[in-house]
Amino acid sequence: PAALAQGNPVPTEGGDPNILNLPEHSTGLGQGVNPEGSYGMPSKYEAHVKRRISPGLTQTTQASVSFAPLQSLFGIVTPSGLHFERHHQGWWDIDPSKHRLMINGMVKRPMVLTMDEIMRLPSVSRFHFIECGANTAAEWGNVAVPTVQYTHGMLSCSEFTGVPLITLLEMAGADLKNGKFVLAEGADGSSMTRTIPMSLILSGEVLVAYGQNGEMLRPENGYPLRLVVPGVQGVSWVKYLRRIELGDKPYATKDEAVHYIDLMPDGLHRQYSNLQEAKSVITTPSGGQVLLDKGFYNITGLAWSGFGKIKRVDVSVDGGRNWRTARLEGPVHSKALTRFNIDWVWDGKPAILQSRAMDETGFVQPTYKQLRAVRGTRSIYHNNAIQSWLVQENGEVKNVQLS
Amino acid sequence: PAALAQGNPVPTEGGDPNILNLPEHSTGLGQGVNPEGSYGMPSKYEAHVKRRISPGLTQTTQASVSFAPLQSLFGIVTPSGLHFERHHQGWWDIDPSKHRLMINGMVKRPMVLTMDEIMRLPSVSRFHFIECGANTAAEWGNVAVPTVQYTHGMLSCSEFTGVPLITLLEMAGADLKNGKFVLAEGADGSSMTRTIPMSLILSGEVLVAYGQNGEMLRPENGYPLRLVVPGVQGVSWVKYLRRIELGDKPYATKDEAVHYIDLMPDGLHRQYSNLQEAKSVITTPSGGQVLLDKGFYNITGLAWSGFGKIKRVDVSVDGGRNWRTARLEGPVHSKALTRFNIDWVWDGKPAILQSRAMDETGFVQPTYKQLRAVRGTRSIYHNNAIQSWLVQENGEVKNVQLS
Amino acid sequence: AEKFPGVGRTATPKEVAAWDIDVRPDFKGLPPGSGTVAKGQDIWETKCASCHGTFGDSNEVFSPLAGGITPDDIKTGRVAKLKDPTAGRTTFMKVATLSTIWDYIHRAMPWTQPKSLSPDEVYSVVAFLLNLNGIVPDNFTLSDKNIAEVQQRMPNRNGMTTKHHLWPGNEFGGTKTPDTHNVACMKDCAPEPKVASFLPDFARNAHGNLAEQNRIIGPVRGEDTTKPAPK
Amino acid sequence: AEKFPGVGRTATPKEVAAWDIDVRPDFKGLPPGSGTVAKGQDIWETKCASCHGTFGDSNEVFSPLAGGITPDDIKTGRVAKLKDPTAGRTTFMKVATLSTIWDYIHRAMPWTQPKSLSPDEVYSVVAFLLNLNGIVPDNFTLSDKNIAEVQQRMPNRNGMTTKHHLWPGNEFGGTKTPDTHNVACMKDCAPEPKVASFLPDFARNAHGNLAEQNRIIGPVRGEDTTKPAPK
Ligand code: HEC
Ligand code: HEC
Ligand SMILES: [Ca+2]
Ligand SMILES: [Ca+2]
Ligand SMILES: [Ca+2]
Ligand SMILES: [Ca+2]
Ligand SMILES: [Ca+2]
Ligand SMILES: [Ca+2]
Ligand SMILES: [Co+2]
Ligand SMILES: [Co+2]
Repeated sequence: PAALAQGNPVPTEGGDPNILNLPEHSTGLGQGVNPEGSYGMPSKYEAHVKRRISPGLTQTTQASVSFAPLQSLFGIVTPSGLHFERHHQGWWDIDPSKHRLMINGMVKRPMVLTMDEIMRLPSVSRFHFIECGANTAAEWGNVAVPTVQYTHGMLSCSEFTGVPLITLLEMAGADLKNGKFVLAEGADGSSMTRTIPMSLILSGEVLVAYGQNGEMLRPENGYPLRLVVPGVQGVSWVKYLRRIELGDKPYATKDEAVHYIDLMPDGLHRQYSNLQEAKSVITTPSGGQVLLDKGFYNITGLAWSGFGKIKRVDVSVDGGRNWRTARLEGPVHSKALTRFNIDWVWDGKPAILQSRAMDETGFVQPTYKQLRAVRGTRSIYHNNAIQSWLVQENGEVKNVQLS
Repeated sequence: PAALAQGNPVPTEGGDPNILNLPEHSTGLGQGVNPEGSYGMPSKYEAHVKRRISPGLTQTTQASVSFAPLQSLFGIVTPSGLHFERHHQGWWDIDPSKHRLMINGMVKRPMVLTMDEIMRLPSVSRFHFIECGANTAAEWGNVAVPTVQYTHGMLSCSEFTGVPLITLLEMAGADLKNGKFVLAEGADGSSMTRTIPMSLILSGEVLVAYGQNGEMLRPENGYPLRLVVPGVQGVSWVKYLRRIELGDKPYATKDEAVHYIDLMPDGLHRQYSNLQEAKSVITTPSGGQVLLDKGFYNITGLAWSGFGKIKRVDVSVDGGRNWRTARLEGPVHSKALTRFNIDWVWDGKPAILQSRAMDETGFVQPTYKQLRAVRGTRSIYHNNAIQSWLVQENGEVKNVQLS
Repeated sequence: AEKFPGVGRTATPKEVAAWDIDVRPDFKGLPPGSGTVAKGQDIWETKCASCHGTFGDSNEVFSPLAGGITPDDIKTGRVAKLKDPTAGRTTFMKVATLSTIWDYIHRAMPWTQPKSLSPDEVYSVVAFLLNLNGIVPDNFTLSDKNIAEVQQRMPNRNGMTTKHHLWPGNEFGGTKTPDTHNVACMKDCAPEPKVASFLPDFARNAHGNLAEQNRIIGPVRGEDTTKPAPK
Repeated sequence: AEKFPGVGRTATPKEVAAWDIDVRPDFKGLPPGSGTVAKGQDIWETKCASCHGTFGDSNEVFSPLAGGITPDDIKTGRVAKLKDPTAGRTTFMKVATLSTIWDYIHRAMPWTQPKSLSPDEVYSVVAFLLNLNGIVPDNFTLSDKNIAEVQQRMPNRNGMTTKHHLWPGNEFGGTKTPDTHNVACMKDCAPEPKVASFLPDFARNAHGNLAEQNRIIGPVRGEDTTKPAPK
């Protein structure tokens, strides 16, 4: 659009000064390898790519959230320095040599393990998404926030390394016949507790993890130990994990009896609603961005499902009337973010962009209309509706909902 | 071994004080979400996990290398802050809005693109390893360095996002019939140049990449643009990429005519030796580490091949007499690091640990004896021999070579 | 033979006692003890009211704990106000299980000094909160002996359902099918789209300048929300 | 129709000239010009010798550029000393293509001021280096006209082979099979292993304290190399 200059004008002096006048980095000696003890950081030109707090969302910073800048990320890995944060009683940098894990409850032999010991056990490394159950919560009723960082940014994906929880339960002689529920408990002030589904433990999917993207978990994400519960909302991925208890009944902890319960139109709350259903969002172009010009664009975004692998993602540029199937970056991992890309030539006219995920169960991401027809607009959690971005004639992209 | 105290002693006071006396993080309020503009960092307890310079290896820091701490990494992703560095004329933090890419040579229409334009094109995201051709060079003749950081640390693996180079060549109307070689050129002081194999360009594997592990490339790794040449030694992954030229003859650039050539016993040098053959290394336990105790350990390591996917990794604990097949973490990506794990109970006696990779072509990683029989000990590059770690009775692990 | 020799040891009873503090809906894990509404009020005023308000109704540090409950709710075990789309939702309007409140206050409150309350103090302050919400009388003493009876008066005790698709496994006998059944239609699927909701112009800059929330290069920029939208 | 409308533009001739500086082995890309050994020596002493030594033999900033070449090498085009396992390897012992030297000095040297030399200066300093290595006489003038002849005197011009397995594609007609043919034997594969090489005790701390190069937790620790190995 006229509003913005072209990024690559035809040069007036017979050439782009950025080419004709060699930059100092082509005519000088650069910096040396980083000195011992340094840890590499992003370019100074990337200062805009940061986690952000949504103004007015929470009253404290310790029971709060910072959102990942999805609009600026590539691929499926979330850099750990940009991983979304969600704390219920603040975060800590815990001395790992003093951290302990206890296994108790319906086990033959209650146990205590050090980090040294946990890290000696057979480990696995897997890519999984983590999404807060309250991701996209602000949008249940109406458009409330402008960008994908605020609409969908309680979402990240990492390679996690750890020990399958089932290994530890078996070590302790767990009564897997009568033990039907596991309590996971953190070591932070809230000593966060959640009831963990046994089926995911038995399948070997639930991990007691210490590694994230090749290094240890970050303090904000539970260093030195957290539970990884693939497909399940983030609150179950207990951070600073200190205890695992096997029991025969569910625990109804605060964050599964007062929060992370979904209010239905009839006034009933759904309890133990754990899984994140298939969902997707276009990250570029997305709300709050401006297209620089008419012409070709690569529409790109993320899809994920707590029920397994993403099978297909379709994209519409006309508000859901017509759809084309996007390219998925493979191999597609189960319960991990999946990047999709699709070609698009923007003609300068208004366009409404949508993406629609389908997972390996055949489930298709719903429209707002379909979702609200069952769940109303007050259930806070598990909003997986199709997102609409309106590209306006002036190039600006708006977060919109359709009737 | 007696040398080290047990990590988890039976408590004398009827309980571990780290359990009985609740730590302050269980009885206080933690820190708030990170303020706007911060970028998350590892725990302060992870200060030992750093890139390092090998003493005496290079005479300057700008034509030098820092090694990734493989002994402390998990999974396959190398955190970008720990990615190995290799510079020939120092590194720069280049203003991306002024960076340009030129395509010229045997093309109908020489072109200039801005970063904005490159980032509008259809992109792909793929996991690939990058290994310096000189990785493990110090060990061709004899054991020279103590740890896997120094023996194998010019190795990293990231998710790269970018545009297939073939897309750009086609845009420029490349003469793909007569154009047989591509020159890639950087914008740094050395304006690093390398001849890029056309077959990998035609296969769509070579990428003009801007993304690494979800964010932009790090300045040390070529921000804002570098070539990704999967399977090929790192020097071809030209950083600060400014130009692509299509030609009908190879270029014999300094780093393919004076260095990155392999001296054979007969005094001939192999030129244009680009691919990294199948290789693997055990990262834990590895040289310079000490086992804390007898008993169970998870032997873990990395395998990779420039020829495609890793098919299998075998591990020996008796210096290559007997082998067992390790577990591979899947899905296995082509030309990416592949993590392997295998169980081991250490009985306290000396043991020699080895790993042996096999790739999808059926090629099996060679012993030092086999490799030296063909290449001698002076070829510097492409040392992919099987690594031996001697676990001594005192628990210390030594880098050794066998006769 | 052990499967993982050398790894892990048996926890001692003292250790388990120190950490196994959870209290389940059937009150498994509840330590013996008791506390009165009056004592609870004292504790509340010293240790809780600064954040939650004298009547548990403050919205300053966290959403209100008390209010919104009618005597009829206590009878039916369903909080009627939860059907009112305009009503706020307090903690006691939602919670079905008293154990949850006891357990959480014991492990996590006061926020800045979690785990500092004795069991009797927790009984007291829970009694106070029950009283604030009209569930127990002013002179009530809550104890491990009568807590199960009080549970029978929890206003939203019948307000939970597990009839849904979102628990992996059969433990709660949820539903086998999802709530929604969209189909992957590809052509002429929907009528001409109409925008029904968007942010008003005055909120343009409410989340800060979006130009500074996007990379300085790339296929797009962030909107300069310090200025009106370009024509 | 364009495939990617709006993306990219045609490069101007001026732009291509500014960046297309590479010189190929067949001297495609070589700008016209010339330079004498004498002028090269002046440049060398002012701009190069501080790092590479007066005779190109310094090892202080980088490995030696000159030396190790015999008149016979210049005849045969193979540097004999490359067969000597005890000999060091200078740049001119290895390089087969003179274009490489011209191109590299032009684009990258002097190290702190790359691209500051004019073509004539590069011709001069290359002439000087050729003279240092006994390839051209003291009174030689190197130019775009005679450089191909000088190439015929490069001491290691026949010293390269592409008969190997490590170039993807057929452009160089490499070999189809790898150098080594290990087999994945599983049982009783090798004789009792004997350690043939390891670091001597005195080098224990040569790479710093390894205890500080490993995590403070985990299945292992780093060796405390400030102390002798434990018994
Ligand atoms: C310094 C502030 C502060 C003090 C003092 C405090 N609280 Fe809280 N309280 C909070 C915050 C913040 C939360 C929400 C925590 C979260 O997000 O998980 C909370 C949550 C709660 C909840 C759960 C409510 C819900 O709906 O999740 C209860 C019950 C509670 N507090 C009771 C108490 C009691 C009893 C005391 C005193 C003994 C107390 N609080 C003292 C700040 C405080
Ligand atoms: C400030 C130090 C410095 C100065 C001055 C300098 N060089 Fe260099 N030179 C180096 C370094 C360091 C390298 C190796 C760069 C690398 O690793 O890629 C090098 C590499 C070279 C090489 C390639 C050698 C090889 O084997 O790779 C040549 C040829 C060369 N220099 C010539 C020159 C000439 C001619 C000049 C002066 C016009 C010059 N140098 C000035 C430091 C210097
Ligand atoms: Ca959450
Ligand atoms: Ca390299
Ligand atoms: Ca032990
Ligand atoms: Ca318990
Ligand atoms: Ca353009
Ligand atoms: Ca050229
Ligand atoms: Co919450
Ligand atoms: Co080099």
